[in-house]
Amino acid sequence: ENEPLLTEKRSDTVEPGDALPDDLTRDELTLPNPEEPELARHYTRLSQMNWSIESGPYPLGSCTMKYNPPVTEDVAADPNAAVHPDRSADSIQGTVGLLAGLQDYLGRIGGMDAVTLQPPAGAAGEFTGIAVARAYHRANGEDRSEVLIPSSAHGTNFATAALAGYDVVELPSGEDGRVDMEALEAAVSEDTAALMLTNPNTVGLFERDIEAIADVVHDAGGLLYYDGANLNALLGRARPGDMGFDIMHYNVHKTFATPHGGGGPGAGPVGVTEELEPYLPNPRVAETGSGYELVESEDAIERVHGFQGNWLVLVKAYAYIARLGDSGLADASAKSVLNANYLAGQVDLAVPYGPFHHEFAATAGDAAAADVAKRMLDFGVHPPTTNWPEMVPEAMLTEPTEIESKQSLDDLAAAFDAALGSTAEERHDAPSRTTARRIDQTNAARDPRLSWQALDGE
Amino acid sequence: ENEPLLTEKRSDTVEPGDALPDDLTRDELTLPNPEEPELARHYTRLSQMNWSIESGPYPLGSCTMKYNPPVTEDVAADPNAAVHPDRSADSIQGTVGLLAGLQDYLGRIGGMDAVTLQPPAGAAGEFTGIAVARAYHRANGEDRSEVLIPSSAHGTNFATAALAGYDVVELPSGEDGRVDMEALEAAVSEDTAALMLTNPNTVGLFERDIEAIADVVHDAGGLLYYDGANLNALLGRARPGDMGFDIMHYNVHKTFATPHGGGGPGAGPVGVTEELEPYLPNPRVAETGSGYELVESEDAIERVHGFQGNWLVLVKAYAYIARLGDSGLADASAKSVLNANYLAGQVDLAVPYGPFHHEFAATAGDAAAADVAKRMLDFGVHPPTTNWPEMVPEAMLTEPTEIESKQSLDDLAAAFDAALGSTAEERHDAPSRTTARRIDQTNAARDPRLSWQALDGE
Amino acid sequence: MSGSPYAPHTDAETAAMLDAVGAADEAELFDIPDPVAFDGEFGIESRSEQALRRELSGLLAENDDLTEFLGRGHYEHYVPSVVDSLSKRSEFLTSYTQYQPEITQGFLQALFEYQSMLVELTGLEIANCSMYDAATALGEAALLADRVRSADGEVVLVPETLREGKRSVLANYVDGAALRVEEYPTEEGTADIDALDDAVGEETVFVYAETPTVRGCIEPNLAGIGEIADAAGALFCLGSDPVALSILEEPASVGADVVVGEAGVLGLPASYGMGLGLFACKEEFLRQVPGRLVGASEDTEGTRAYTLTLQTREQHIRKQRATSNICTNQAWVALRAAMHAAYLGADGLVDLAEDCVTLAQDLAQDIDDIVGLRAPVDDRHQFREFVVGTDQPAQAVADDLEAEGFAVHVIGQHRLQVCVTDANAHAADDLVAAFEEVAA
Amino acid sequence: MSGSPYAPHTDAETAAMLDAVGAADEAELFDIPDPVAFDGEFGIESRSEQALRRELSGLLAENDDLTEFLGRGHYEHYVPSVVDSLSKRSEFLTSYTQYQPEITQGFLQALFEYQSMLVELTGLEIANCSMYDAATALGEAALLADRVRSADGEVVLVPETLREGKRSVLANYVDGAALRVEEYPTEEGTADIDALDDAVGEETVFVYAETPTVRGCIEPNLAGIGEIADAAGALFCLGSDPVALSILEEPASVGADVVVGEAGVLGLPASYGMGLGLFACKEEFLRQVPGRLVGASEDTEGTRAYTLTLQTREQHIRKQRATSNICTNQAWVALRAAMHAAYLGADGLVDLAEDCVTLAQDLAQDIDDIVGLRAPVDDRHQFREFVVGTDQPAQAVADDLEAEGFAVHVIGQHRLQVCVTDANAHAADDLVAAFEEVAA
Repeated sequence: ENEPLLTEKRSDTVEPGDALPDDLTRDELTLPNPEEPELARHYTRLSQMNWSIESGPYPLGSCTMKYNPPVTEDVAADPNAAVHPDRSADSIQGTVGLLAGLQDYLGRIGGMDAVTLQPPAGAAGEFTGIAVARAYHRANGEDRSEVLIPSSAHGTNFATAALAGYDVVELPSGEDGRVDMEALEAAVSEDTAALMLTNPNTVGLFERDIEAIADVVHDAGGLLYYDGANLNALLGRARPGDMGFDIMHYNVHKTFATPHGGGGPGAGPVGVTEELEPYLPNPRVAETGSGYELVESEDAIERVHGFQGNWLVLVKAYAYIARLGDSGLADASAKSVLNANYLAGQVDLAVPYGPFHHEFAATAGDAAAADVAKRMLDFGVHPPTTNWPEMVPEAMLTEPTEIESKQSLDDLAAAFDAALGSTAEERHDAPSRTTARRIDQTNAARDPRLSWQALDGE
Repeated sequence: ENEPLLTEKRSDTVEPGDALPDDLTRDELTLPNPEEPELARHYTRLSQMNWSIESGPYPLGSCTMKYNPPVTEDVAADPNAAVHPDRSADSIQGTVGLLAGLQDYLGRIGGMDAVTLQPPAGAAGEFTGIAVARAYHRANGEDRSEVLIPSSAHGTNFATAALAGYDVVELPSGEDGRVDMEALEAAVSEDTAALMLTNPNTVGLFERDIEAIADVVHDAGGLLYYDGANLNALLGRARPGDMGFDIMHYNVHKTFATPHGGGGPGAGPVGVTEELEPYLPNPRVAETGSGYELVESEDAIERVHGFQGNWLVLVKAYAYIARLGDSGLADASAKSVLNANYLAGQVDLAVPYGPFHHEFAATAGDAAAADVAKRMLDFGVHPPTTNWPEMVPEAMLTEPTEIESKQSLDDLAAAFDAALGSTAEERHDAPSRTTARRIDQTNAARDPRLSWQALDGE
Repeated sequence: MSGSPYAPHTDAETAAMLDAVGAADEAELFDIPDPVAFDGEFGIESRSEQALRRELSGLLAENDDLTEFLGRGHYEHYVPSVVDSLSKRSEFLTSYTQYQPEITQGFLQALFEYQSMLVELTGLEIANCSMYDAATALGEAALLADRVRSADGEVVLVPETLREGKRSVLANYVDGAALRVEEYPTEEGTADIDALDDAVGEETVFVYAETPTVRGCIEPNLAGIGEIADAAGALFCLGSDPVALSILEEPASVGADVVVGEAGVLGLPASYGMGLGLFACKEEFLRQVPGRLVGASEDTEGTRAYTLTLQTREQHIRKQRATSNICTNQAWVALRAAMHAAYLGADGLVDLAEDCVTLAQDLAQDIDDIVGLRAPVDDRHQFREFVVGTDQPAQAVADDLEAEGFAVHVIGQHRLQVCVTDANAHAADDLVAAFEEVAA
Repeated sequence: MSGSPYAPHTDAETAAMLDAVGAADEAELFDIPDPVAFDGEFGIESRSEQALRRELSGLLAENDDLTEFLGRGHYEHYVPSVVDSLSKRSEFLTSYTQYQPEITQGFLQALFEYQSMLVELTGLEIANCSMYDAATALGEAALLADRVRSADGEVVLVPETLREGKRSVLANYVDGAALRVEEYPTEEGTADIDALDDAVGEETVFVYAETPTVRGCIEPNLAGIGEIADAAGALFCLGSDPVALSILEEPASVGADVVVGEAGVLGLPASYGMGLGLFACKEEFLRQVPGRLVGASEDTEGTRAYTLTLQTREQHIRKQRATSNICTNQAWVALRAAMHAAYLGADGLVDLAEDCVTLAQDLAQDIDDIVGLRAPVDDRHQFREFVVGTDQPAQAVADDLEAEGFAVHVIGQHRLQVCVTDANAHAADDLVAAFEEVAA
């Protein structure tokens, strides 16, 4: 049964009092006013209408939906973590010490020389990284205008390059699903500011030619940017810094399992080589003889967050990394790759590209991937990412992550196969066992009703 | 869909290592071994199959299911609250200070001179109180053998009296639903140790003759015991101590809204008059000039808990009382009585006895109360207590408490009426929209399977 | 805030509701004679949520921050975060007894699993949903003996070292049944078997022993105690806890008829003695078990489902003939204990239990190496804790340790007791250093 | 622990799975050329959960326990416990973007309600699900201006007092669009209207003003700023927050085209600058809005349902022609803000906002009464915070206050700034006493 909107329960209209003169104040304010027990019931009901990683498998490709250990919540809830960003570094050595520790950990994990923790999400990390590249080229007196991006890349890469003022040059994938070296060589020029690359790429393939790719880009004076979305596949097995990448971002809410309920918050720290360190945004944390301080660089790019980023997320990322350590991180990668390979072998779906790592892009073949996904909902699992990347027709990009057990993967495979084994009509009418049946997307966009005010009279 | 048992997921069998010689150790141990993500999913699913006060109305008569404010959880989670019971009082002045404060508050609320916080539940409070009465009579050289209890009383009263070694003398109710004075006078004798009374009684009626009742019992040398189950009806309006009660227990998990998930923990502090204070169990908390200390009485009864009772519950009770204060406590009672009266007027059910206070005992008439209750489940509410007290045929003892809004009560009334308006067959087949359909109680008792070990081979 | 923050009535709603019931105000609804009416002035001030939290965190901060090496019946093991986050889900935390099993399958199944784990740990067929704590479970066990033993005896035998809190609760419980508590001698912290044999007689209905004992000693001859009890027709009740039982002899295999103890060693942090009474027994006592029992059954569609069962034993049905007066129990704590046990699994529990042996052994050795101290005093295998002999007066040593930031038990003029688990093991070396400072 | 504690594989399962995929070990599944392979040695030690908590609580305890009177863009209001307990329910906390709306109606509805509350507070028709913080929302607003204004201008005008963090983020965001940030003068902490009028020209595409400003001053002439912007064909962007907007003039009524700001004043405790970017705008910009939008629709049974909509604006579909590169956002913080707002209700929000005025007024008065201090320095109504003039060097006064346990801002040689809300009001008298100690 549906839960009414808060405003359909009880609202109040009040006028401001006399703390301020009338000409500075609004006339009135109308908002819902549930008392606490009703508030609790409202959100409890809403929560029960929401899938989560604690509901069951959540194999959204490229999203790395891992179990979020509650211990990291407890660490972040420490009253001493609740400080204002304008505190002097001297008076919050715990906070800046933790940030210094996380910078250090991330540097080791990525093989990077320096890290900023400021970017509040992966896309913000991309923007930071490309802005660093821009500053680097400008400092060299170069006005490069292009960023190269494989067609299979995340949409954020393209949008980020555009946001930073670059023209996007899209690279077609080779037949093997990887970067086409010839196309790359043809595209690279003195206008190339950077190549943005995901590795393993978005169909899970390791770019085996990475050294050659780096050489091509570097030889043209460009920089190599690593999109950290798929880093969970490589922990302890390979490091972007060792592959020749100059800049990378980390999606700590993916790789390091910080909860990002409903779509965020995340954090997108950026690591760079020593050469690029001066361009990272101010301030950064540095260790001195007597403690930790905030330091600034004259050559730094402008900021990407009003303060120091998503602090509470960073605390949780630190806690996760420290909980796992070397062996835990390497095992996470190993099991995420094993799980993807095992699951792919259990489902009746073709997987055009391989060998893949932590995720695989299956094709639904004659079936509509989106419909298969809707039908999977009826079998009590969350479906994979559908219809992306476009190089795979009716793609079902599946990333089970390391947290699923063999039994869970077998159940998930059964859900895949049951959905595929359904008739096209059953799939088209799916889902039928969910809180809501299939939702009309077309009408939602054609007649946008984006607030309860817009529902008046319905 | 059902959730498998933990043991149906994964179990391990292990043997002890060599920390101890073999003759001191068991051969092996077999237990479920879900890893943390699976553990989280298991209990998340189980929780979603469980009604709670945050799910909706929970009008279980005599249970006082109130909203449990999360702020009291936060207070009790204070790391400083986590201390061992053998700490010296000097070193835990915070803990004993809080207990002293709660003793004081409870004394004021009940009109009692002294309070022990040791009893870990209401029934334990009853046992404490009756043991105090026993000690008092013994100290007076009297060997009284009977405890008088109205037939409408909670089962715990009878069981408690028996546990303390007393013969139970059951008092029939008068036609008006209250204590029958003539029956009382006939029953009282020099064997009377105590009369246990609930006020308002279990059909919500205030015992208007309470002063006369007290006189009759006291004149016979007996003591008057107050069962605090229904104290929520009287906060700020009347106090047991003022009515002539000598001993009372408080159900802090009811009246003071401490969560008692699944059936406990609660706490059942006991208040007594000055005369009886020496008999309260050791130790108690007392304020001295310089702080708080634990004190002992030579005449104290034996203990009712191995340590100091359910500390975490007591912290939450203190927090709840302090949050509400005088006006909040009085309002809680006022609204609980208003809600019961309003709801009774909205449902198509006869209520034989009145004027009632915080709860009313409606009769389902020709319908089976238990079946009406099962049918109510289909309308998304928790039904009332059924078939008790026995003085009302097909009783539906309903206690909405103060936390329900008018809208919520209207919805609840609609569920009552819809269930009553169903056919007998619909009621008999109910519920149909719940996690489980009607459960076979007879077979559960005839063929008890009380562990997963007992399910082997099923 | 002039009323309850948890009563949602607007003034308009209150007015409408009063109108519906035909009352001018709420006071009119109260049928209280004037002489016993109260004016509502408790003198308790209402605090805002924020002020409340500040006030109580300030009050609790008056507890000295000592590292506790305390046990003797209340033990702390590290409780993982996930137990907190799951057990505090409101569907669990704010529910009540499962009077309507069709909408409370979740808690019922969790309690069924809790019972099952105790069945595995004890080897006995029946475990109930919980008693209040180890002491009240012991009291209930003695009363069970009184009900099930045909013998005409009135003596309940316990070790002389039994913790006073338990002895006292037991005495209170058996008073009404006209039983009496007597003690049998101990030696090296465990039962003196010969003396026990002498103490047991025709009048004995119940023999209680613990392993580990209150001094942390593992009882070496449980089977012998069981035989003595059995020969006398007395019920043999064993006290232990789920961590210890993970490696110690299975109670069923040594003849225990009932197992009681503190199950809150799992799931509960240090909580000033709050507990969870473990109660398990042989199947033959099924109809005499105190407390709640969850059983498996089926619903009308034949699907497995759970329900409270055998309620005819209970007070709300059987009244004065009930097997106990217990009603509200420790169900939510049992849920936490089950979660904690499942988190650990068999291997985690066995590891934890073995740590309880080795940590105590190592710490005792370190303390024994200090001049002026001897540990363990008892010639037994120790579990979690042990007795320390001191040349200096024990109270003075303990006071000095407290000044150094440590709490230990004083149990005699020259006797301390020290408890070490995974919860405080990180500070064991610091404790040893403090002992070295103060013991000389 | 030798592997991840969150990878559930037993050795037997791992073996079976490897067998199924035809690999001898996991390493075989990695297609990584040797030259770029890594040996796995980060040098990061794995901690047990317990050790981790002890270590990090120890580390964070190195933060000095100061009572903060700090604001300037990051504000703390007391967040009720119920917001924590509800928002941390795992179904909310551990979910992700609602790609499958049929099983994520709960979060979608909560975000729809969040959007609706901002619509009410701003009077504008559209609010998105969140940006990262106030600064990035400002940057996005300037880029929206660039997209929707046909004018050929390249200047983005902001007050000279704008917090540096915001100015810098804005400059970063507009760099790629070849816009530049210029400042207009202020007077008494708010816009100098005449100077602003002079500063605005044909090249201006965007005028930004705040109320309250970073100095806590309530802008007295918002409508005038709106008119100046409008006359120049520039977009008028107002910066504020949901608490202030509860009583201040409705942005729509003063001509605001876009409202940005920090919505994390609700729902978030002090969190070292972590925020929640408020973004609302007129309906005419609907197809140019950055970020996620939840809309109402119907399912096949005609029941109202919610879904992410107008996704063709977004990066995962529109790529380099998207309205923003944002993907992961602050949805869970928005959930908390919505919960907090609903908890307060209109009356609670208005009360809180009025407290922000009167608390600041009273504290400024008390400080002004101290010899050597003047407050507020600006001749404006203040909200939450105000500037203090000091005879002594401001840094020295602040250092002395820190020694007394208080943190305030130093914003000039003889200028401090002080922020007071419900979260620290209980300590305001103590702060005044400390000022008296140190200001002389």
